[in-house]
Amino acid sequence: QDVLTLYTSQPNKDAQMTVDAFEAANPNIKVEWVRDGTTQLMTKLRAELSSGVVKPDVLLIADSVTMESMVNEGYLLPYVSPERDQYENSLYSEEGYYYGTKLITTGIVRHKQAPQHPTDWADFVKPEYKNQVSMPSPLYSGAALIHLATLTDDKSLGWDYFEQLHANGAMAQGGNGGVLKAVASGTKPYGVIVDFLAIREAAKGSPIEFIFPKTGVTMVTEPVAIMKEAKNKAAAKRFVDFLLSKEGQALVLEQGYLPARRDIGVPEGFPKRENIQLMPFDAAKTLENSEANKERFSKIFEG
Amino acid sequence: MDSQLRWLSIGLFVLIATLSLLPSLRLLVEALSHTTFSTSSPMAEVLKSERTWTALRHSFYTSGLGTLIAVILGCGFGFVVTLTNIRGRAIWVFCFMLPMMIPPQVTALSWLQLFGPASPILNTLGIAPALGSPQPMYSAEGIALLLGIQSAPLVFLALRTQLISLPQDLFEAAQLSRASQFRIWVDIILPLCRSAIIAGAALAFVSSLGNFGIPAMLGIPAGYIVLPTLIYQQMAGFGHDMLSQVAGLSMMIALLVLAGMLLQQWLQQRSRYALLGHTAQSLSFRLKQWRLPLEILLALVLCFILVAPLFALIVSSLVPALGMPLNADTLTFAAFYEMIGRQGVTSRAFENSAFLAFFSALVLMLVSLPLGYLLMRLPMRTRAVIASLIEVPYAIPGIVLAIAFILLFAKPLPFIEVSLYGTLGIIFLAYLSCFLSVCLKPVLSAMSQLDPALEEAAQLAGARPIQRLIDIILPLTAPAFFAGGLFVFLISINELTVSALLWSAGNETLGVLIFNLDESGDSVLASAIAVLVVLLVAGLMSLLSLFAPRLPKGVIPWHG
Amino acid sequence: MARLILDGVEKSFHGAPVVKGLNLTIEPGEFVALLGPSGCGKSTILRMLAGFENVSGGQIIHGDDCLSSSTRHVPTEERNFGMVFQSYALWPHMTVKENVGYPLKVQKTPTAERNKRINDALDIVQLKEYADRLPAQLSGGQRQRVALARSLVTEPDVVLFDEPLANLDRHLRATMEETFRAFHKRTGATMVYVTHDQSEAMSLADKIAVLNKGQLVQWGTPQELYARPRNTWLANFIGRGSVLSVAAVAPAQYVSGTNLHALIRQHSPDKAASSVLVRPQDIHFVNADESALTGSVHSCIFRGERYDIELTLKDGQRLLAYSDVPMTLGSQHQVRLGQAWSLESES
Amino acid sequence: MARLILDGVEKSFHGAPVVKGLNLTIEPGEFVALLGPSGCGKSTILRMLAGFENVSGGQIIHGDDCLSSSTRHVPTEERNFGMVFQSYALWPHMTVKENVGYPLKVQKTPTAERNKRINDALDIVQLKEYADRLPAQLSGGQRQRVALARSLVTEPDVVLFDEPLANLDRHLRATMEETFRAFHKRTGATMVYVTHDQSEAMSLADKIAVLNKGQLVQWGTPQELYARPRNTWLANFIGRGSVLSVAAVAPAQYVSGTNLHALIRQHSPDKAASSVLVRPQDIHFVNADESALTGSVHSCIFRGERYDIELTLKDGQRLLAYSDVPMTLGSQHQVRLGQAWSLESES
Ligand SMILES: Nc1ncnc2c1ncn2[C@@H]1O[C@H](COP(=O)(O)OP(=O)(O)OP(=O)(O)O)[C@@H](O)[C@H]1O
Ligand SMILES: Nc1ncnc2c1ncn2[C@@H]1O[C@H](COP(=O)(O)OP(=O)(O)OP(=O)(O)O)[C@@H](O)[C@H]1O
Ligand SMILES: [Mg+2]
Ligand SMILES: [Mg+2]
Repeated sequence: QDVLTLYTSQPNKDAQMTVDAFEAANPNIKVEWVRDGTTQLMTKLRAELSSGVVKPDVLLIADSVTMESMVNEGYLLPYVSPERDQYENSLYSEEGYYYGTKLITTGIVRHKQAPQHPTDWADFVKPEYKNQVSMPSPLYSGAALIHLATLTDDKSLGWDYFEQLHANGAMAQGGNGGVLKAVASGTKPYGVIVDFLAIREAAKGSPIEFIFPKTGVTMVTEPVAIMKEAKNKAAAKRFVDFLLSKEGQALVLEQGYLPARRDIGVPEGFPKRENIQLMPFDAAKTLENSEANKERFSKIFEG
Repeated sequence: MDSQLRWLSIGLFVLIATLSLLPSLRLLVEALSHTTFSTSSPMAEVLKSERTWTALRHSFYTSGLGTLIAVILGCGFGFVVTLTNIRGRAIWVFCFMLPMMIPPQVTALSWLQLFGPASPILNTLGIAPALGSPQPMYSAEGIALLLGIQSAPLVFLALRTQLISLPQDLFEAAQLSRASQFRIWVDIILPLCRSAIIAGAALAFVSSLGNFGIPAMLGIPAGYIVLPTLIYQQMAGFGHDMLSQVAGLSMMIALLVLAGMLLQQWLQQRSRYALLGHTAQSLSFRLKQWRLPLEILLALVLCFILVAPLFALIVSSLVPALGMPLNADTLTFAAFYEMIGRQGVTSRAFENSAFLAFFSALVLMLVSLPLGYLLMRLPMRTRAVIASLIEVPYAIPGIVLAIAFILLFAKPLPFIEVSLYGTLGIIFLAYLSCFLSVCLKPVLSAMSQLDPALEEAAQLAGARPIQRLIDIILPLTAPAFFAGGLFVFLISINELTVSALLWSAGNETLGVLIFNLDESGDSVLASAIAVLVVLLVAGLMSLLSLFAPRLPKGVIPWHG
Repeated sequence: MARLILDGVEKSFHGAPVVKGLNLTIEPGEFVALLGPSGCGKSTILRMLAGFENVSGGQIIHGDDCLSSSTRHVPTEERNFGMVFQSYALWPHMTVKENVGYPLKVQKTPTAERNKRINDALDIVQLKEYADRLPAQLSGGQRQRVALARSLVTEPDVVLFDEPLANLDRHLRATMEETFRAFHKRTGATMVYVTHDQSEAMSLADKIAVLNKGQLVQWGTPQELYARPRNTWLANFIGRGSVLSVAAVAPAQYVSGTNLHALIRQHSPDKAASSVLVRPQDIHFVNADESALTGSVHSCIFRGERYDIELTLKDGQRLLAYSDVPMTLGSQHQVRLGQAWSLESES
Repeated sequence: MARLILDGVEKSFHGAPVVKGLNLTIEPGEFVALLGPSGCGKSTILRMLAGFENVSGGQIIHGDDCLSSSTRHVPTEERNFGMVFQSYALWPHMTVKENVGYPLKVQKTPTAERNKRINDALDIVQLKEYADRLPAQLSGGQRQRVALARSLVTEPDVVLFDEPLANLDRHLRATMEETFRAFHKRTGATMVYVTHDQSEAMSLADKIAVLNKGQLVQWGTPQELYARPRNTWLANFIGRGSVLSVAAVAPAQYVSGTNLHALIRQHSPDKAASSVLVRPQDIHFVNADESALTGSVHSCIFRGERYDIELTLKDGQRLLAYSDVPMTLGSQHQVRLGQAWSLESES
């Protein structure tokens, strides 16, 4: 039996589901998987690589910027999947180093009892929101960094927006989980958060709701990639194909995420696909500017 | 030198070298790895960056203040509970040990809720702050407060071991001098306990330095960076020399530790005196009219540090989703069913963590006895150096220590070709490395106060070093020794940051389980597990009480 | 200054009685010694007086105040007592000077005055050069002297000494005894002194209480105790001497030498008998003489100024005598007894 | 059994010398006492013998082995020495029985044998009923006895006693002295005994070393020391007596009574003088007599069997005498001196 090693930052349950489905479809492959937060996982991976060991065959990790940096350092194996035609080309790397598997968008969340009803990013700099907004910090979260890069690239928002946010007392949390807690517990009634966290909790009964801003949401794509030194490249390719296949994408839908593939629907609680406005974003450029962006952000928020 | 002693020394030297020195050295190598003489090497970047120095300053401030709070809390509690005729002593002690088990995030959150705009209590009283009003907890002082509460039990236990061995006649002599009770505390008890308090404070300081959870929770929103959060920032970045930078930052922490240890040595140098005799009764103060007020004060403090967070934790484990109010309609045990009934990972994590915690405690207890004994025989200076080296792994953030272990053990071990990586073994080793100082500190401080004549008498009886250790030193320092083991157990049972990088499928720990659940939005499940952990630990602690009559006196802090 | 009364004081540890129904009235300013075998309860009595231990029964009264009873307990720091502990109880973190000066510091004595008194006290115990040492760096006797100095810097109403000179050599003891006398005269404090050295007790005390197994055996002046011990146990305990079994005689009286020899001759195991105490200085070696007693030397021990000679009489009883010259073991000698004191039989 | 040699042993603490160039040769099985004022280094010597302290100079040799020197140090547990500590050093976590039995346990003595020996030892020190107590529940003297019992259960080559009887009453002391003698006879061990009680030292020891400020002053049998002390310091230290300044006389010889009276009369402050030692038992009170000395009573202290009388002579010198009857202070009395010993002046 073949063994495939997967490093993923998917939540436990989802990862288990994915693996189970893949193993069911490929009974001769056994998947050993390691799950952790993106940061921890990347740190672990870097430490392993630094000591000259390549453990994983496949990575299924939060964002494309991270993947870009792996590409730059030559750790990834290009693979042209037959399924890629079904995807918009902004969702994968041209050479086939990585493929986005779902769309995790970042939007607005509010506590149901909060007085205001924000509809767009720009609302948060209004005086009614003073001291009441919470958001993930780009210094600690990759998704938030992409969010920052996207919004600062936007003509109407730009760095001014973040300066005003800070002046308006917006608070940067360590990650999306912190925002969720702050909003749900009412300590900060509004927040910036990834879609599925808020929508899932709301479905369970949490007193919050998710709002897709008018200007558009930013997004990460949880790309999948194969390590150059992978021991089991064949199985790894099968895995990539599986994730990108219709079957794999149906799984994504079932888990409550927006599938990357166009021809699959949207999960419950999401607006129609056409109504979700995606803001444009360039992974390579984001990577290039990441240090500068963080620097600037920390100047504003950490004084 | 006696041959037993020689072998003991060699063995322990090898042990310290592998456990403490090797990871630290590996990090140092990593920190310097890309060093060229240009200004752009990672280490230079770290040193050049203004933020490094800000974080260093902040770390020093929060840890220092946190230590102060821990000392005040731990000592206050220790004195009152150990020395006075307060009622229900066992229960107080028992409760005071538990805050260590509640994840600091929970404590912080529960306070934010208690004093925030949504506070049920304040709302009922009609004095809740307006929505969005600033939260004092999001500040350096807030961080320090929580750090202090977290490490107060460390000070408490270290102090307690000392207090129960103080001979009563020293206080009687002071009473005869007509010293008031207050003067007796200041002039006699405090100085006599100084060595233990310093040891406890050093532990609190070092553990605060390396703490990530609390500054992450309270410091990041306030834009207040400390070294561990700065390190985490580096990790979250995409830089290819991230490891070197992280290692470099950790070396800054190591530097802080060394500075702290120097201070500790300097302080302890002036407070090292063996107690003479040891045969007197141990002491106790009568409180009279102060007893009730004190009991109420203690209860209030416990409400804040234990009851409120525990209550919040329980509430959040009984609702279907985060943020829902708890009432008859929403009350559900679904989370518990889910975690106990369905997820095999839960029981595995419990097994793993219990195994790791138990054996780390056991092994470290076994090690710290001879190690402490040997250290006490070394010249002051050498001892200071070795003690600081042992301290480093505990002080650097767990995640960095884990990096060091990956760097060291990712490849199969040379010669035997066995790979520790991906097994529980590597987590176990990392725990040993990390918590050695935790176990050793109280033991060292207890040993320094032993009357040397007691060991000399055993020498005359013809007992060799190992036998003396077992027959004389061990029973006499047993409370310290068990306190050390208890620390290790309590800290490692829900340890997160080390195991976060080192775990692998099948080798989950409780900390990792809670963290993963929490991070993927299942905070209700996470709370349920946290509640189970507290229950487990409370259960184990009560179980230990059953053995108390068979153990040396004073070994189980919450007994008698 | 006030009278100190122990009224039926009892003490037990875990139910085992250690002090039993002790009645003592100590006049203000009296110097009292407690004598008794090891473990008889002397230290316990001092600890009750100082207030470290509760009484299990009875009461301790000082002047008009009840210090301890089953319902009342005045804490030590309100009693104004001083004490030298058998275990010294020096504070290991303070230098000799600080140890000695602590009671003064607590009483907020001005620094100049304080230093003077510390110096004086250290002078008395001959430890001036050791003022800045820690107790751990002192010899046993030096530690004891620090404890002594500490008890002498203040002026308590009652001073309790628990074997304060046990670790000092004879000359230092003599000096210390002098110091105690001077201190007593100067302050007029009531002193309670525990010692196992009878000659110390005899020379210092106005009155002596002899205890055995927690009970008072006799209470009187040193001369009374030495000359007229009540029973055989006390006769054996106080001073040196031999208790001889002789023919029946009224108790509590002196028996002259001639009568004594007669009583010894009349004594036989099957007749009623009495005990008499013969002090060794009343035994004189004589040349062969009809009426003298014959004994063989059982042991001969050098004691410096003289030899202790233990003689075995014909009927097997032992007799302690002094001699200026050594005597060979087993040799026969004749002795005459000068006088003896007849005892109550031990109750 | 082997000879124990201290060869130029030195010890200093932080540069301050405490024992200086000590030479002693102790024959196998000898019973040696160390005498000296408090703080003179006695305990330090024992601690060096036991191996707890390194020597700063010189060496300690036992038989053919060098135990301690600047380059060598045999650890205590390999020396087979026994010791009674001045501070007892009882293990607080062990009962009396366990404390006493520990040396046997270490030597893996079989349990039955062990219990027997523990019982015997406890019997000797009269602590059988206390076998299961913890040291904290004992009186001072009882603790000391436990320490004694512990040192007597095994059969070490050398036993070191550091004031082993300081806290015991006189009768217990006598019993213990007997025990030491018996133990010594039975085991033939070399014994080194530190005490401040001279009569104890004199009666127990074969040889006595008198120390002062870390230096050996005299080394000889008890009789030698008492009868022929070398210098004035020693004369003052050993035994009781008065050192008188008299007209010049050859040192180290006995001066008869008549000569002595002449020397006293000839003495005047501006002439060369010698010191002589007069023991109190050599002073006799006489009725008025031409040649007798006149003194006025300076102090009169009751000591049980007799009174210590201190007389002031006409030229202001003090003389210690014994009397069976008390004398009023200041009254004039005539005395004759029996003999005296002339001393070297103190170097
Ligand atoms: N650890 C130490 N550091 C410095 N000086 C010390 C130390 N131990 C002892 N001394 C000094 O050494 C001298 C000799 O001490 P030692 O204990 O041998 O005296 P000793 O003859 O036993 O006196 P005692 O009869 O009072 O017990 C003393 O003056 C003492 O102060
Ligand atoms: N804490 C205690 N628990 C039980 N028994 C005790 C305790 N303290 C003392 N004793 C016992 O009480 C008795 C009297 O003790 P105490 O210390 O008063 O004797 P002492 O007369 O001072 O004797 P010594 O001359 O030996 O010091 C002893 O038999 C002792 O064993
Ligand atoms: Mg006593
Ligand atoms: Mg001594």
